Amino acid sequence: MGASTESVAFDKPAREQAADTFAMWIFIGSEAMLFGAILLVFLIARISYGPAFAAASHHLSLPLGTLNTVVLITSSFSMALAHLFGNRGRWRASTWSLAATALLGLVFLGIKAAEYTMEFREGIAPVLGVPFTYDGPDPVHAEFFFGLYFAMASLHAVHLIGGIVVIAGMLVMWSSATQSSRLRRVRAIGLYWHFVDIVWVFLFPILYLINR
Amino acid sequence: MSFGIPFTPPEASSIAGSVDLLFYTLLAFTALLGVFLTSLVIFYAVKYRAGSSADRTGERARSLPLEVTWTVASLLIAFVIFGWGAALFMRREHPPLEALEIAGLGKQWMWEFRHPGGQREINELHVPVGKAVIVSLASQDVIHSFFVPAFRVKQDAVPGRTTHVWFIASEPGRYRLFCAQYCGTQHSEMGGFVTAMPPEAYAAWLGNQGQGETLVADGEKLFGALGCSGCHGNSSKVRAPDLTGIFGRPVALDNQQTVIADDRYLRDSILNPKKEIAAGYEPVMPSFDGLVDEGEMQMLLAYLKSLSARDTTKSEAIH
Amino acid sequence: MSDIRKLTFVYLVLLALLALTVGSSSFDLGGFNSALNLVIAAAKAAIIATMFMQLSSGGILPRLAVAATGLWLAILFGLTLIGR
Amino acid sequence: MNTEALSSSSYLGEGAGPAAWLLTTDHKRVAWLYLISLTAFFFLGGAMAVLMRIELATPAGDLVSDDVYNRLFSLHGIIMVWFFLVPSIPATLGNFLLPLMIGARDLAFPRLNLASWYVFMLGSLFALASVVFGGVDTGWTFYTPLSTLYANGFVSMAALGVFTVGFSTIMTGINFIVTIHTLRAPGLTWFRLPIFVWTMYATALVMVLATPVLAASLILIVLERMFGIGIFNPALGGDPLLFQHLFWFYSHPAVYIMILPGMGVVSEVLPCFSRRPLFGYKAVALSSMAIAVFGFLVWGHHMFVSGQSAYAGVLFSFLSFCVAIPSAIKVFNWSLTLRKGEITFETPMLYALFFLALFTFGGLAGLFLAALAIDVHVHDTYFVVAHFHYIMVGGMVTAYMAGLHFWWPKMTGRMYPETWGRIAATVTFLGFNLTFFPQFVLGFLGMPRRYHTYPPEFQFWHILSSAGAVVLAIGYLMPLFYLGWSLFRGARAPANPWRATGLEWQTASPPPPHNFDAMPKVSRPAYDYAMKGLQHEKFSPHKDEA
Ligand code: HEA
Ligand code: HEA
Ligand code: HEC
Ligand code: CUA
Ligand SMILES: [Cu+2]
Repeated sequence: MGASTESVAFDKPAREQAADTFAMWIFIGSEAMLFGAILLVFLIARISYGPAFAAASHHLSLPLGTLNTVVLITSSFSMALAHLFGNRGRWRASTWSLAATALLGLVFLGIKAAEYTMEFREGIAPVLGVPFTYDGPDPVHAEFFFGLYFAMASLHAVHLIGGIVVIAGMLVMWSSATQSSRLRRVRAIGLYWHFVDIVWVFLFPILYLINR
Repeated sequence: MSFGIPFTPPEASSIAGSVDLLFYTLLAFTALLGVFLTSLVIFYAVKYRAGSSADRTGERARSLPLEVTWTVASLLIAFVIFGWGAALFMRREHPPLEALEIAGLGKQWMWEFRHPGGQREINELHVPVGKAVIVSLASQDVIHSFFVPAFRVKQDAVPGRTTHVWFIASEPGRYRLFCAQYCGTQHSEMGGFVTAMPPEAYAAWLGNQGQGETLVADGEKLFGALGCSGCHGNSSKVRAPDLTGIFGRPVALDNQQTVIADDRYLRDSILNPKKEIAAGYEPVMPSFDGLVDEGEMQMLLAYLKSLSARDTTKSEAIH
Repeated sequence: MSDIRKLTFVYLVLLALLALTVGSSSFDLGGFNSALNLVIAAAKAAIIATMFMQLSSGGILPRLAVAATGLWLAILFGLTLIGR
Repeated sequence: MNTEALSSSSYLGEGAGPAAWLLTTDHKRVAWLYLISLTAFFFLGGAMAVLMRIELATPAGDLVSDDVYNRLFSLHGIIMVWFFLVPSIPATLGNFLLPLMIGARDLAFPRLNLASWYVFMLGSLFALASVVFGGVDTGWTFYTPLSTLYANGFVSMAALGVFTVGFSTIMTGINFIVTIHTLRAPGLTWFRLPIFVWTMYATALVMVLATPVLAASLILIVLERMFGIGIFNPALGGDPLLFQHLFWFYSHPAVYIMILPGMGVVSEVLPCFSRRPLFGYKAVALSSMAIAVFGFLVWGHHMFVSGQSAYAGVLFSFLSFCVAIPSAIKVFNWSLTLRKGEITFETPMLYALFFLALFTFGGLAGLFLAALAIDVHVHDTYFVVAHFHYIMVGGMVTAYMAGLHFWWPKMTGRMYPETWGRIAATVTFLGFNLTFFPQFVLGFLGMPRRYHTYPPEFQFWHILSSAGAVVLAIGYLMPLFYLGWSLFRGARAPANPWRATGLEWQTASPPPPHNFDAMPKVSRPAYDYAMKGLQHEKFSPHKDEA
């Protein structure tokens, strides 16, 4: 039996690799349905309450949102590099790229937290017991917008946290893993990370850029 | 013969007969097909049981002509049933022009009805036989469903919108009214009776109910009390559209679109006026969301409808 | 190291597209703002999928998964919007 | 007493003790973990059903209060659908058989497989824990705004439990799809696959693409309850019907998760006991895929009177009739498989024949529901309850019993007692019809579902139904006992007791840890029952060819 397959089911590492990739893509498809359903809810609300949503959208911080998009795209870039270096056997470079990816993920979360705090101060965050204060037009539907914004951004953040935890776990067990299993893991987490990036690529214009 | 055991529900509305005809036809078809398939399987099971001397030569693992035949046959039959059911269903969309409109309000856990003359009933509904009745349904809280088995009608009452159901009772009698959509603890107690009575008896019954304010009159009062007339009235300083004849009329919106002013539009105009702005006006109308409850909404809608010229376009606007 | 250069180029293209979306939002194009935003987002997603996630060289199976997802999302959106 | 230790060459002998089972990654052992937990859930849900039926024997609400009754049917539905029927055949028989049937050593991701069971247990026990606090009273459908604003039960807990179980379903689905694509034995082309594998593939597809939408709708419910976001609340701008769209986008395809595997089992059993190839193999295989795909287009038929646009109703009705065609094709093909066979009537065959009858009747009742004008009358009545129990209990549970008896020798290495099996199958069939046929009449009469009390004129039919439930309970309790008995005392099973053609029968009963001593090669179509030599139990059709 091939020493380098992780599952007893496979003989050849190449086949196992193809299976891994395929599985990740199916998982991503599944996740896309999850986000898709919530986007659909947003879309319908947006069709019904366009002006209120546009006005509310202006209360989000465009500079911070843009900055965060840059951070996330950069993290995807460094994730792609980690994979590339791993493929070449340059494990030091790969490790650093991975660490950078996770770090950029943390930066993203930090900025997001700053945004949340600002919004909380403004009184538009749907936190238990805190009254909603908003001076724009149609506060009822603006509140709806902020609710959906927090739901979608937080769901995305939860995915990001998951990714960071997995990368951290990988790095902790890095030295004990064989090269082929390292590569296998980098490939899998890479696909996931890029997908989470793609989600944000859609969320950003949808939430921040309504009729600016 | 049936020993008091019911097998079929009473047929007491103009459509009950046609729905039953479809039901019984489909029943006959499925029973025939079911019996045929069952007998076929039993026949094979007996004839080809292990050890029997039946002839087994010439067996085949597939037969394209046969497979195509049953596929096409099933499709055709399916289309016929579909078409029949859909045609009957679309009648729901086209109530007769001359109809009596009763407001029905579902709340946990009772039905409240108001006749055009203002008479109120709880868990009882009196209707005349032979005259079309439209029940416009709203809900105060969760989704309920207006269900009269003897009439073969059912319609959910959904919070936040107005739905309609119509029927013509054909037999005088007392029929069960149910709430068919699960709505919480006392869902099974939410119901009562619909009493169908000859028109004269209905008129007499109405008379005996005491002359309450009509729905329209209540609506008119609200129209004043809520300040609507302050803007929409003749002497107003704010420039707001004249609402005479609004119901069923096409309205030009400021985004170049045109919509028919149906129940949905009126409701949205009151609760969410920013959504569709009438062309040529400033979006200054405040939202009355939270200020009018479902019952009051029904009064306002009744009043706005009463401002219509005559009921000519009504049937298109209702659905 | 042409691969690294390729990835860097892709990265810069993504940033340029981001600048384009943000920039375009300061002009009032009527309903086209949203359309443009979505087109750019789709372009970014496609670039990430093909270049970073190597969808184009991963064999037929991953593409099958993506195609299926696209079809099913279309069903979800299409029939729900019709049903309302 | 012949309880000598099973030879260590069997997967059962590979280390005993709780740890060896709870940490196993062998798909055959994971299948057992699922089998045991699912059996417990089935009887739990069944016990609730029996309580409801006793309550409904009289029109008044005398046994339990309305609140308790509502909690009973809600939990009955939740348990039976998500904690029993959705995972039933895929996670037990599917887990056990899929690798065996395609000649693989295990599923593609053995650890993911074990993880799916833990996630399943975590979610289901979490949801059940809500009972301790007071239960849920929303029905299994969680309709808004009842579930978000008015229900006083522990809705968030139950919803999160179901949400978690959904992940386990997705894990299983991914594992199956990848396994079928990448691990088929040499020579095992797509059109040589047993139909059971095809149906597992179709089921997995639905699991992967539909479950996340359920997850989304449950998340939204929890958010609305906890943070007051008005997603489904019209007063805050939300739309209660939107929830129904999302819910049924999942739940209609999910009913095919709950029937396709049963169709797969029956497609194995009928040819085997008729000694005939499956009639129209390709049509049956492809119609499974057609059901999986077209099943996603019809969800609006649950909402004909909900206030969705009438034209959408017409469209959804039309598509519902279209999705019935592949099922029709299957029914005809199964029936014709019997023709010119050498039929014997062992327990699995009896169950399979009962499946055929009950599924057909339940499916035909589906045609009534899909016909718009009729559905207006029978929607949310016992007609619907009868329809889905005919398919889910009469169809799927019966198929599950067929499969369990069919592969019991393979799974345990023991035979079950044949006479008891036949008696149980017959009792179930009779009890089933007595329970659920009267509900068709009740529904047509207008008896609404989810009613704790009801008008007295309906009582006659309710009494029949309640009496049937008792018979049915006996029918299901019998296998519990004799199968349990046979685990220890049953006669030893040979490798291929039914002289069947599938690859799973070419290895020992019970199979060795990695399934096959020598990796099989396949050179024949499935169900090649005309093959010479199959009459002998030792014969193995795939080994003699190079
Ligand atoms: C395993 C589960 C399962 C399956 C397989 C099905 C299969 C079908 N179902 Fe059912 N259904 C449910 C489970 C299932 N259903 C549940 C749980 C509910 C209620 C949920 C709730 O509200 O709680 C429900 C509710 C439900 C409704 C909504 C009723 C209402 O609430 O008002 C409708 C309406 O169209 C419907 C239709 C159908 C149809 C057309 C099929 C078809 O796929 C059936 C196809 C099969 C056949 C047709 C039989 C074989 C064919 C022949 C013998 C040939 C003849 C055929 C032709 C001429 C076409 N179902
Ligand atoms: C998916 C699978 C499934 C299965 C297998 C069943 C099985 C059964 N169901 Fe259920 N049912 C549903 C799914 C299922 N049901 C769903 C989804 C609903 C809708 C819920 C809702 O409205 O939200 C429903 C609703 C429902 C109702 C309607 C309630 C109402 O609307 O008011 C009724 C009423 O008769 C009923 C009865 C039964 C019966 C008698 C069985 C029998 O087949 C059960 C047989 C099993 C047994 C009888 C177990 C035997 C064991 C014992 C009795 C021993 C007890 C053991 C211990 C205490 C350890 N079910
Ligand atoms: C502050 C002034 C004001 C008040 C108070 C007011 N409205 Fe209006 N209303 C308007 C204006 C201005 C418009 C046109 C712009 C728009 O469509 O929003 C309008 C539009 C409408 C329309 C849509 C008419 C059309 O031609 O499209 C309806 C219906 C309506 N109002 C009903 C009401 C009712 C009922 C009330 C009281 C409960 C009310 N309004 C209170 C100013 C007012
Ligand atoms: Cu109101 Cu049920
Ligand atoms: Cu359905």
